[in-house]
Order: sequence, then structure tokens, then C-alpha cells
Amino acid sequence: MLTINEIHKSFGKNEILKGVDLTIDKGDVVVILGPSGSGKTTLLRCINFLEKADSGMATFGELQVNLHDASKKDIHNIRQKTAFVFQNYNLFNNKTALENVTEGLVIGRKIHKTKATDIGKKALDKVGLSDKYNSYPSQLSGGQQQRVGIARAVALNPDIILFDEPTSALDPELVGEVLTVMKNIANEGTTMLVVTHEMSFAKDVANRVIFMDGGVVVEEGTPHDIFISPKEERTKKFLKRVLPEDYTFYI
Amino acid sequence: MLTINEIHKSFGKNEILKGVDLTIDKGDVVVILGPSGSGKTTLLRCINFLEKADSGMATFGELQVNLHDASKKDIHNIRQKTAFVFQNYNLFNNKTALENVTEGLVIGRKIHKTKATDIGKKALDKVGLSDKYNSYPSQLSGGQQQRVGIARAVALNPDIILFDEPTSALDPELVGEVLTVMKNIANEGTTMLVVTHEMSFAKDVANRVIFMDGGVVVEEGTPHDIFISPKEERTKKFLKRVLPEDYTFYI
Amino acid sequence: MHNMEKYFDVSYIWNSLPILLPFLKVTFVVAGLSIIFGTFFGLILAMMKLGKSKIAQKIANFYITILRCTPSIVLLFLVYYGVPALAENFGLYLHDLNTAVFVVITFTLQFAAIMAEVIRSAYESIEKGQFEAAVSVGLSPFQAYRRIIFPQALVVALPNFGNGLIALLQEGSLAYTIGLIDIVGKANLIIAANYNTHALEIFIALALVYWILSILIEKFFGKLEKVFSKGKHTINTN
Amino acid sequence: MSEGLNYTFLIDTFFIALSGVPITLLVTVVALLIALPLGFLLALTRINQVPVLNWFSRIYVSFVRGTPIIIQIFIVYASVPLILSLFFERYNININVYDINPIWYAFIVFSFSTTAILIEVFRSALSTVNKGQLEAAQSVGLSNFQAYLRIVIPQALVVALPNICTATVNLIKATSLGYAMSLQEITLKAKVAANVGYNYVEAYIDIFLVYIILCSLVEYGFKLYEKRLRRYKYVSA
Amino acid sequence: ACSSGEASTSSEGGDVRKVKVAYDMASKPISWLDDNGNATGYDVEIMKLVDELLPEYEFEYVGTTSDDLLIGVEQGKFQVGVKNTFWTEERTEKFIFPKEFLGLSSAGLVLKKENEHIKSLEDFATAEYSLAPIAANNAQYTVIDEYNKANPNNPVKLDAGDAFTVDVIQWVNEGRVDGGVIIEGPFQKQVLDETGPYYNLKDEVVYNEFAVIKTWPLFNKKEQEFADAYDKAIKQLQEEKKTNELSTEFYGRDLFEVLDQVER
Ligand SMILES: Nc1ncnc2c1ncn2[C@@H]1O[C@H](COP(=O)(O)OP(=O)(O)OP(=O)(O)O)[C@@H](O)[C@H]1O
Ligand SMILES: Nc1ncnc2c1ncn2[C@@H]1O[C@H](COP(=O)(O)OP(=O)(O)OP(=O)(O)O)[C@@H](O)[C@H]1O
Ligand SMILES: [Mg+2]
Ligand SMILES: [Mg+2]
Repeated sequence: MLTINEIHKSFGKNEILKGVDLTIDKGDVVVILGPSGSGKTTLLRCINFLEKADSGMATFGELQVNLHDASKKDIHNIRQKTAFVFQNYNLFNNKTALENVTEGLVIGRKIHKTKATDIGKKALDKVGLSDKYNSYPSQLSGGQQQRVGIARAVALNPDIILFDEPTSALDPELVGEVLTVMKNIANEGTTMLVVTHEMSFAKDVANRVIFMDGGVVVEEGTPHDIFISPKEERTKKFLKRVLPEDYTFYI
Repeated sequence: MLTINEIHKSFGKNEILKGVDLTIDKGDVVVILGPSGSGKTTLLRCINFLEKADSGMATFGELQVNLHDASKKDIHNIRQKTAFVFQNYNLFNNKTALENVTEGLVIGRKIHKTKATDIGKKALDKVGLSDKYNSYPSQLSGGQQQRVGIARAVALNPDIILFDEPTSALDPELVGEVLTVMKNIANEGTTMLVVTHEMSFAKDVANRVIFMDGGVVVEEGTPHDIFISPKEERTKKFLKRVLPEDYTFYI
Repeated sequence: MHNMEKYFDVSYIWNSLPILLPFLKVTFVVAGLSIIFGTFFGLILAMMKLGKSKIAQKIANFYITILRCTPSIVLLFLVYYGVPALAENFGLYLHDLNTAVFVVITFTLQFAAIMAEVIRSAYESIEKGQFEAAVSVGLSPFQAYRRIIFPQALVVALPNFGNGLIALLQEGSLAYTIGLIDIVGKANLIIAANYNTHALEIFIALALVYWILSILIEKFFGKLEKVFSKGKHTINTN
Repeated sequence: MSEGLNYTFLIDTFFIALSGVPITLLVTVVALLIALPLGFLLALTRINQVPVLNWFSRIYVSFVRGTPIIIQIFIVYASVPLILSLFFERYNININVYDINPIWYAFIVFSFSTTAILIEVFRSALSTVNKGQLEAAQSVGLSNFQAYLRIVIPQALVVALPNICTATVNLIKATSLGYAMSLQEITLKAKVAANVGYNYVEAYIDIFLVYIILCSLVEYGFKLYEKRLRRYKYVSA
Repeated sequence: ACSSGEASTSSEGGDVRKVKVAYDMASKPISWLDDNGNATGYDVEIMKLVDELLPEYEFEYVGTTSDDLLIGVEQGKFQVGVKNTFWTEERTEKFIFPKEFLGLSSAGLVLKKENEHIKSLEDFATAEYSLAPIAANNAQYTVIDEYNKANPNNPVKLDAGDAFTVDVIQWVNEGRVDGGVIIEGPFQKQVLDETGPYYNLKDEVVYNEFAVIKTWPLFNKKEQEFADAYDKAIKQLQEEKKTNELSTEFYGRDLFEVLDQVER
């Protein structure tokens, strides 16, 4: 459904993405792992045109777009097919939870307000925030804010949702609620591309895991392939660091 | 070596600490666990007089102090015997790593500058920052900053070091380096009181684990007691949340 | 005590107030126009500063530096005499214009420099993520500015805008030096009519008027900020 | 100007205006020397909510911020001698109030107004220093005073510096109103020179130039100093 | 001309030229803007009479500050300006001084009663007394300055200041300064007039005239023709003793009586 070819991106002299390819099928849940600075965020941002790639192609079903010099219309089209969940939520501070969810529908998609409100409420219900429609972001906990962020993405009914470390800004105790919501959405068959450090999520939910380092895809496969029998030395080293042997304690 | 009796503390109408008792012997490494808001931080802050308790006694070897109305001199004495490692490091932004470590020695303890520099360098060497003496906090990674924080505490050669979630503000990848440093210090026989969510640390290093909830100590015992066979329902529930069964994946 | 009694007569304060207050109208009209034009011009300057063009940035910065360094009284004078003289070179005859026009030009120039900084910093205080989130849910960049960035930047800018306004009003008190009869100008006429006697009382009356005015403005902007800052300071309602 | 500018006068008067710079700077420096410590102390009273002083400084700040400085000048210039002579008379102090050089009035007025501005500057600067800094200092055994002196103030100063710079530039500009109390500064000197032949336009151009030069230099100086103070904020790599 | 008798001047069509007469609106009793918003004062009233005699001109009075008046006349914003101006050499480069002066001004020293013996600037300077600051654009400043230039060995201490912050009578009386320069008219109205604000000081301060000085209207450099017309009119007014009347009305004294002693 989504194919990315040979994406390159530099900041100044630093080449961050050195030709990344990626294919995601409908219903896939793909998790991207990789050390800090390996270009995971940059990749996601390029797909959504929040960053302009130096070169590369994206194919979205019929739609084929050059990531470097897409027209305004193409950008708009791709953004209609994708949704982004940010690490630090990026909820609209001046809008209530419900308004956050409906904003893109009413203004971006020109859906009628009553209908949008309907969709918005359903999306918020789905993430367990039926009682927070009218709360402003500042009145919500981090976990609740991120759930609004997810509802905002889900409500757009995009072909694919991109998640950039959706739980890493949360207190450990709040991580669970967001992961649960993400699992539910995945189980409904939503296509998802997720950058995360939550190994449990990768193991339980992903059907493919991609390991990136230094701006290239080092290895990819099923969670079992990557976690239990990684082939590449770099992958092994990384997993050793983030999954200390100590974890065996909790048998 | 340190005994705390019946410490009470309210913020406004909220009673946060409802009579907490605590005994720590020389060389002990005590880990405090508990859900958010249970009063762990407040307890540590009261011990160090960063917060004034409503009532309660602290006994430090010979020295017995009322936590509510200690004299300036007593406060000074207790602060000489303790050191604090903060969650978000709280390094002095306007001082280099080395100056951070020596500040308390030179100004607080009136130790001669050359001697203090000597002690400071040794402390920084111990946490693996021999090459960062002259770096400012803004030039250090989170893990390095927290290691300076630990060096600053160690250099004071206190009877006990209080740690308040020393790794929770760190990127997952940087947690390891700080925990390693803490383990080394513990192995040298330093008395430590540690609030942390790092179960692996509790298991490997602590000789006692205290579980707090709602401003009281619910249960305490060896790591094995608490993690494998907790008695209280509240403890079980908490552990289930922070140690999801998923962890069994990493056998 | 005799000195005080001889020269100081409180009744002059009360008696001058009803004569002075009607002239606030002039003060308000001049300040109001300067604010409208100055804000608009300031917006352009802020856009120049935030934009990509290095030359535009340099020009904007140069302009702001010059205005920041020029005392109002000097600027007033240069505008009042310089603008008609310059216009003459283009064959325009501006000497007949009302003094108030030059006062408005002066304070428009000055207020624009202040507003440029206020607008820029308000804009920069809004996280980039707000814009990114807006376009990622399908808003056009213009819609993102209008619906997400602008309302939030407005809240940040409000207190500084209020401060700028108070500052403008005070600098405006110097317009009397080029002959504008606003409240200060009228005060000077009163004093002149008294042969320069009892000036202190009239000045005190003036100070009172200005003080009360600025307190009102501050209160007003405090209220305004509360109204606009929905979702910002409401944590305790949870 | 329809007659063209008198360039000889323009150049001569530039130097006359320039000769007012020392007085302008003297007033500025004295006002800052008084206002910096006083403003800082009063800012502390606001932050720590010291009962009476807190209110006093609030009203004081409100008045100074709320009234044009020219009116403050008028009031001080007209009233201080009256009040002082009353005071001297009552306590039989044998000083002739009127021997006081007008520069003293300038010191009073400008310290008075700058202090109020700096109270606000320091108040907001102090509140930007994380409370954790103070706590960390206490926890390594520094006294409250030592903690402020060595940790909090140096950091607050960096934050305050741009605002102190603005206050200084505004102060320099405000001294141009010193003409109202016969202060022999830039503006008055140039205006007196202009009176002989009524060359006002030239005089004002000179005044304009001198202020631009003076204020730009001051701003530049502050920028350099700020760079030095901020060195700990720069991330090297 | 604003002819009171003739029904309409507009019949004369384009011949009537409108001119702007600037006056200092804060210089009572020489010229000021009164409470009803009308221009008045000695200088203004004379110009009104001049206007009546010049059918080919129509005067419009514009009140302004003294700085603005000078620059405005120079730039041509105003054709003529009155503000009790004295003659100086430098000023003739910027303005046309007509042949005939506008009025006379008695300049003197305000002194405490006990200093009554100070009769001249020489006396004042010799006593090393302090003088109240004078606005730099005030003609009085020039007078003292000229005295100082002429007597470099015995100068008066001269400071520039601002017009409305200096209340000369008060300053002298309370001892803030030893003396101040003042025009006789204001002194009359403040101290000697029974309704004057400082009538209570009439026994404590004195006015000692040191000079009677001619005052002039300033014409824009291009207005020679207008200045000539003015000369004709003012001559007639002097002959009709109109100037004497107004002097008495506004200054409380007919200064033209001492015209023969006037040096400048
Ligand atoms: N706007 C930018 N300008 C310059 N460099 C940038 C910019 N954005 C990112 N980088 C650099 O690109 C590199 C990759 O960043 P990216 O955020 O994609 O990494 P990441 O894999 O998401 O890391 P993390 O796990 O820390 O989020 C980093 O070295 C970063 O410093
Ligand atoms: N200064 C304060 N004023 C008012 N309430 C406070 C203050 N400090 C803490 N509290 C409240 O006290 C309670 C306990 O806080 P504390 O920080 O001790 O919890 P904690 O166990 O450390 O939690 P966490 O794991 O989130 O750090 C919380 O409900 C908090 O809101
Ligand atoms: Mg990232
Ligand atoms: Mg805590």
C-alpha cells in the first residue's frame, strides 16, 4: 500500500538518511527500532512532508510522488492519506480535546460540523476519553493527551498512521494506557508505522520489525527473527543494550 | 545509622505523609517503590530539609533532630551528613562539572581549593568522566549530567546519599550508564536510599525494598520478598502494573 | 511649613482636572491611530525578520536598532520638520498638515519597532509542533496559522502589547514639544495662563490622570488575556 | 531645510552635542549604580512577599510605569526643593537646598525610575532560575545567602542582561529630557548652540546622530558582556 | 483683511492673500491662547490691527511652541511669527527683520527686596549672584549671552533650562536662585496686580529693569513684499498711538515713553 524508495536526506553536511526503502501492506503494523540519531524520526517526517527529503519516491496505491519536489496538491493528498502521532503529543493548546479531533475534519476535509463532532466523539470514546470532550490539553495527563493525539489521527480515517515514539514522553505508569489503546487500534486492522522503544509492543503487535542504524535499514523481519535470532552484529549489540540480561529475572 | 520516626507532612489540606517510619543501617542500600503521588519524593525532601515536615524525628547516629523545627545549625549538620541526587540532575548551570563537584566542598565545607579540586577530580574519575572536568552541564548528555550529580554527592563523603528517581529523566539508552555507576558506589559500601522505578537495580543491588502508597509504608522486605512473594494486595497490584507479564518474553 | 503653603494649593489639582480631561480625547485619537498603523507596520517588520531573506532581515534589524536608539523627543522633531522637507523634494507641500498627523507618524514608526519584536517573540514562542500537527491533520499552512498559531501567539503577545501601549501613551506625552494640544499641551497652557505659577499642582493632576489610565489599561489587558487564554490557565478546574 | 543645511554649523554642533556625552553617561552610571542593587533587593521583597515592602514596591512600580518620565521630572524638580527645605528647617540642618547642582535632581529622577524598571526585570529573571538550583546548592551545604550569591544570581543575571541593556538604553534616551531641569546634557547643549542662529534642524540631526552612536555602542558592549556571561550555555558540539 | 465693517471681502476675489501668523501660545501676556481658544496678547493684537490695515492680506493665527515657530517661519510653513523676538545678527540670515519693530519689552531682574540695590547686569554679575535658568530659545537668553560676550571679565552665570519648570518669582523668593530675568508684563500681572497669584509677595520681591528692548516679527525669507506692507501699517499704528495703548493694556505701562533710551 505504501512504498518508499531510496529516500535521502541531509541536514547541512550530515547525511541522515542514506537511501532507505520501505514497503508496508494494508493492515501491517511495522515497528522501527534503532539507536538515537539513526534517522527514525526523520524518516517519518519525510513521509509526511514535515521535512523535505533530498530525493526519494513514495507510492501510495495509485499515487506516486517525488518526495523532494512534490506539488502542493500532492502534499495535500498524501497528508489526507496519513496521520501523525507525535512524541510530545502536539495537541492544539487552544482547542478542547474534541476540537482537537474535529479540527482536521472540519477545516481540512470540509466535513460538516455536526458530522465531524460525531466522528470526533466516537474516536475519543474509542481511546477511553468519553468524559474529556471539553477538557483542554493543559487539563489532561500526559497519557490522556497522547490518547487524544491518537484519536485525532484515527478520526481522520487515514490509510496509515505514523507514530513517533508515542510513549517516550510519558511517566512509566502512563505508558500502559497508551500502549493498550494502540494495540486495540492495531487489532482493528489499522495500518501503522511505529517508532518505539517499547519492546513488548513490538513483540505483541508488530508483524514486522525494522532495525535502522546510521541512516540505513540494517535488518528487518518478524519480531521473533529480530529479537531472538538477529543476524547482524549491530542489531545484536543494540538489543543487548536495550534488553539487559537482567530482564530474565522476571520469569 | 539513620532512623526516621512518625514523619507527617501535608500540603494545604492534602496529607501526603501520614506517619512514615524508616531505619537504615550503615552500608544499607534501601530502595523505595510506590505509585506516583505516594509521597516518595516528599519523604526524601523532608529528610534533607528541602521541605519542612509537619512533625517527625530524625536520628543520625548521635544527632537527634526534630524535623519540624530544627535549628539552622542542625539543618546544616544534617545536610553535611547527607547528599541528594535529583531526578533532573539540578547541576549548577553556571559551573563546570568540576566546579559543580567542588562548590559544596569549598564554600559549604571550607575545604581548601586545591584539596577540593583533588577530591572533585577523583569523584568524577569514579563516575567515568575524567575527560569532562571543564565541560558545562549544557555540553553533557543527560547520563553524563546525572553522573556529575552523583559525583557531586559522593565527593561530599556523606553518611548517606538520597537518590530521587535518578534515571527517570534519561533516555532509555542512557539509563544503563547511570545504574552501573550507582551499583559501583553501592558495592563500595556507601549507604543509599533510592527512589527508583528500575526493578533490575532494586533486585541486584538493594538489600531492602520499601513499598509506599498513600503516604504510608505498605510493606517492606528483601527484594525477593517483595517481588516474588508480596503479601499485601496493594503491592501485588502495583507490581503487576509496572512489571507486565510480557517481560517473561525475554527469558 | 510656610514654603509649602505659599506655593502649594491642592485646589489647583481639582480645578485643573475638568479642564484637562476633555483633552484626553486628542491623546486617545493620536495614540489609537499610532497603534493601528504601528501594529500593521510592525507585523510587516516581524515578517521581514522571520522570513528567509537575509537582506529583509538586515533592513528590519537596522530599522529597529535606529528607532530603539532615538529619543522620542528627537524623533518627533525630525519627523515634524524632516518629513515636509523631504516631501518638498518630491513636490509635495505638507506644511499645512495638522501637527497631530506628524505625531501619529512619529509614534507609528516607534510603535512598529516595538511591535515587531513583540510579534516576533510571540510567534517564536509557539512550538513548531503546533504547526506540524495542524498540517498533518490536513490544514493548509494558511489555515494552520490562522486557526492554531495566531490564537496562541495572540495570548502570548497580549501582555507585551499592553506594555507597549502604556509606553506609547507615555512617550506620547512629549508631543506637546511640537505644539500638539493634548492633555499635556493643555496643562502647559494652563500653566502659562497662570504665568508659570502653581505648575507642580498641574503636573500632579497630569500624573494622576496618566497613572489611573495605565492601571486601567493593565487591568483591561489582564482581563483580555484571561478571555483569550482558554485552555491555558485552567488546570485547577480539572 | 528649504534653505539647505548649514553644514559648518552641523559639524561644529556635532562636537558640542558630543561634549554633553560625559554628563549623560555620568547620570546614567549613577542611576544604574543606585538602581541595580536597590531594584534587586526590592525584587526579592516581591518574590518573598515581604509584608509591607512588597506593597510599597508594587505601588512604586505601578506609579513609575504608569506616568510619563517627563512628568516625573517636572514633579521632582518642582517639589524636592520644597520638601527638602521643609525637612532641613524642621531639623535645623544648615544646608542651603538651592546650592544643590541640578545634576542631583537628575540623579534622583533617573534612579527613581530605573529602580522601578529593574525591580520587574530582576523579578522575572529570578523566577526563571529553576528552584532546583537553589535546592541543589542547599543540599551540598551552601547557606541561603551563598546559594543566591554563587548560583542563583549569576544565572539570573544572564537572563536579565538583555532587559538591563534595554533599560540602560531607555535611560540614556530619557536623559534627553534633562533639559527640563537644566541638565547640561547632549540635547540641551545642542539646543543652546542652535538658539544663536536658530539652526534647530541641524542641531536635532546632530543630537540624533550622537544618540545613535552612543546607544549602539552601549548595546554592543552589553552583547559582548552577555556572550561572556553566557559561555556556559553554549553547547560546544 | 478681517474687516469688521465691510460686508464681504470675497468680492475682491483672488487679490486677498491668506497668510499664517504663528504665535507662541504659552507666553502670556505677550501672546497666548486664552481659555476660549482665542489668540491674544500684545504681539497678537498688534498683528490684528496690522491685518485691518492690509486689505490685500488675510491673517490666520496659528498657536504653536516657540521652537516650532522659529523653524516653521524659516521653512515657510508660516509667513510670519511673533514671540517677543529680539534682534540678533545671526537671525538675520534666516529671517527677514522688517524695518519697523513690533513692540517694546522691558527686561529686568526679579530680586529679593534686600537686593534692591542691584540695578543692572553688571551689579548682578559683580555680586556673583545665581540666575534662574532660561529656556535656550528664549530671547532673554540671548540678551544675557550678549552681555556676557561683551563683558567677558564679569559675566553673569547663565544656565539654559525649560520654560515651564522654572517659576522665576517663586524661585527667587524661596532663595533657589538670587535673581531671574523676567519681562515686566508678567511681573506686573503676577505680583503687582491685586488678583495676581503672587500678590502676597509684593513686598518681598522687586523688579529692576535693566533694558527696554525692541521686539520684532520674523518674516520668512521670501516675504519681503509682505514685510514692506507690514512696515507701512505699523508706522501708521505707531502714529495713531495704538501701540502705546496696547502696551499699557498688556504690560501695565506705556513703554514707548522711554523709546529714546532704547539701545537695541
Ligand atoms: N532540523 C534538523 N537540523 C539539523 N539536524 C537535524 C535536524 N533534525 C534532526 N537532525 C539530526 O539528524 C539526526 C537523526 O535525527 P532523528 O531525530 O531522525 O533520529 P532518531 O532516530 O529519531 O533518534 P531518537 O531516537 O533520538 O529520536 C540526528 O543526529 C539529529 O541531530
Ligand atoms: N509543593 C507542593 N505543593 C503541593 N502539593 C505537593 C507539593 N509537592 C508535592 N505535592 C503533592 O504531594 C503528593 C506526593 O508527591 P511526591 O512527589 O512526594 O510523590 P512521589 O511518590 O514522588 O511521586 P512520583 O513517583 O510521581 O515522583 C502529590 O499528590 C503531589 O501533588
Ligand atoms: Mg526520534
Ligand atoms: Mg517523585
